[in-house]
Amino acid sequence: MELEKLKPVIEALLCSADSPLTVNHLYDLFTGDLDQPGKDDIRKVLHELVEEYQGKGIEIKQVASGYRLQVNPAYSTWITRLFQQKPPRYSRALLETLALIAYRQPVTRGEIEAIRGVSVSSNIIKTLQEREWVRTLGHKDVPGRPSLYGTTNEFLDYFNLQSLNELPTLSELKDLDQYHPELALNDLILPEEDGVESHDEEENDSETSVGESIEQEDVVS
Amino acid sequence: MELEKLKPVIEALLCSADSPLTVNHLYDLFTGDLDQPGKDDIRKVLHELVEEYQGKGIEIKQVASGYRLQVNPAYSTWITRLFQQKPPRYSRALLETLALIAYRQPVTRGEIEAIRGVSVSSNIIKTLQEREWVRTLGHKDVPGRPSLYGTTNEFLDYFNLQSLNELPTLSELKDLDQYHPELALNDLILPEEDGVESHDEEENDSETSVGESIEQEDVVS
Amino acid sequence: MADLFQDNHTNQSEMPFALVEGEPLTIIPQDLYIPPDALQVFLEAFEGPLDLLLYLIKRQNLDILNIPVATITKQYMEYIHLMEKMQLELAAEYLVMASMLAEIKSRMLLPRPEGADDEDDPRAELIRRLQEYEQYRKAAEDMDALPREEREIFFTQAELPDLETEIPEVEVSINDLLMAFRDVVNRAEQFASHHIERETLSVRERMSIVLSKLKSDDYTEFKEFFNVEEGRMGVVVSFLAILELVKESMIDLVQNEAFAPIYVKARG
Repeated sequence: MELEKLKPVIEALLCSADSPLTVNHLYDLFTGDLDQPGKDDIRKVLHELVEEYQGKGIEIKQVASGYRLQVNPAYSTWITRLFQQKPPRYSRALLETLALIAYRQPVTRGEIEAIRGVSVSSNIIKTLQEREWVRTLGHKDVPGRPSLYGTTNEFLDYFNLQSLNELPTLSELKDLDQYHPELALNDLILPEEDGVESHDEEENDSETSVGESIEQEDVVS
Repeated sequence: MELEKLKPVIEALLCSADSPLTVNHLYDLFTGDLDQPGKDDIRKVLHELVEEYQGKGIEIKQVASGYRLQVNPAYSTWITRLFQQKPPRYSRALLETLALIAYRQPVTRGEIEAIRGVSVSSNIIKTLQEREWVRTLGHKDVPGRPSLYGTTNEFLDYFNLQSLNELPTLSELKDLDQYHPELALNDLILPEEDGVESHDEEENDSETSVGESIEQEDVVS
Repeated sequence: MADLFQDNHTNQSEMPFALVEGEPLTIIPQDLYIPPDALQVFLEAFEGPLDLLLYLIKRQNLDILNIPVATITKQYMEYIHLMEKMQLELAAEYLVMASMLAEIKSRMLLPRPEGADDEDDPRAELIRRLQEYEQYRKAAEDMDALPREEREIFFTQAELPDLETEIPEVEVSINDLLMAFRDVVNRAEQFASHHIERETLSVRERMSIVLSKLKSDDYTEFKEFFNVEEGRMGVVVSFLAILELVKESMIDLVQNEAFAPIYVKARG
């Protein structure tokens, strides 16, 4: 099948499917056709379509379980008006648990609790599993054989991601020795002028601020 | 709002709505926006979109109740394949229940449960009866008067058997087990001309190939 | 308790504890009576002791690496007392943290040996935990900000052309059946293999045939179950089947007088 003939078919298929389609799945759908396209042809058309739709109201996006046609998130304001439905909100406890599973998988409940400093309710684990965002990968070989949790492709799909690599990077941990021990021992209260910076700025800075904070300290000492 | 900025928004709205949208409805969705577009702008954009999508896999069309996104019917062949459901598979529980009814008939549900060690869901019996593979032969004269199940002629026809005597015996199965490793090897050397086989197809192959192997066994023995 | 609310340099983006006419409140005005409910919501917003500590540290724009243990401990204890006063269910973790803070505080008072490195900083473990928790707290926020289905990501909904689809019937091979049977037999040890030898099967099959011929309220003549054309074996199998059915109390044999026809009736 010529690429120009193949393109609208794939377009129609992506639009009709109710879940993302992989190259293999698309390929299978042409089984039996005299001019069955090769997987490379399909890939080529998919890439062309992804490009063609850029900047339009709808886009073709590759997520963990394949390609899908979705509305460009830039226009979600109006779509929300159309549906007049409040999107679900997730509690901090759930999001923190999910983040720990996503970044530290495979991870046990005990490990999550150790980092969060509080117990994780069974409801949260249950909700995450029912949403099919989290699954048991196996059991840790320690007493009690606790479940090891990991995330699923459905999790990545939901958050519009292709792989775990696309998750926002974790902020870096700072070493204690970057601080002057003497200063650290004093109950230092920073001058109030500094207190103006907004919370956000500070958080965004935190990744890079390691260097800066050292400089500050140097100035003080 | 400039037309060029308006177009993707309307595109996004038409594509995500679950029913056709009228010019008035679209107009209302911009209520509150500083640069709310006029109805004429919306009409103009709609006409442009209808033209842009002509001949593509998906089309924007005007129907009686407004504008909507629809899949180009020219490609229904492939869409049909997308929804062509793979033959579902029966659960282990169902197959074991059927096997016990076939080999131990007339048999009650309680007896099946005693052998399987787990309860048999009513759904399984119902499915087997709807398939017309199993029927109630009578009732056992014990407390509760449980139904006695047996297989039907349809069951024999489906499995291509003249009578229940032709059901393979366990001793035949032992022979089969001995030959199975070789057969499994043969399965691997299946010609790959299509190179297509998806995982599913492979699974189907293995099922039928075992069936064939029984015939082979007969020939051999 | 007093200095808790005197904090004037509270961060703007801090979690609001209440909404007043749509405006988020992050600082509790001193001159205002705080309804206990609102305070409760505020206190319940913490995700545990580490979260509360981070809040106290951030509120003063301090760096985690440089926790003024004495001050923070004092403030932490004030919150704990407040929570107890509000009769909030205080998770045990909060109390564990309180004792950890007290311990660190007392160790900080001790003179530190010459050449002590950071390993010996009594706060090291706490700082490590705070940092690690903050890392994931931030990660959770970032994740929450990702465009996601149901909020920013919507799918296209197109009208599909009329399609003719059918659900194919489930396919089962005779081998599936045999395998299933083998599995279940293997599981049930009491079910010896000789039960399903060919002969037995014939009897079992015949039992089914006999039963299916019977209607529960009708009497069927005994001889109807025998077909001479089947030969000796067939007759024997039918006879065994009927005997087996009688034994298993599935049928009754009825004979009114000697040499009268024997009738077979399904039980019950």
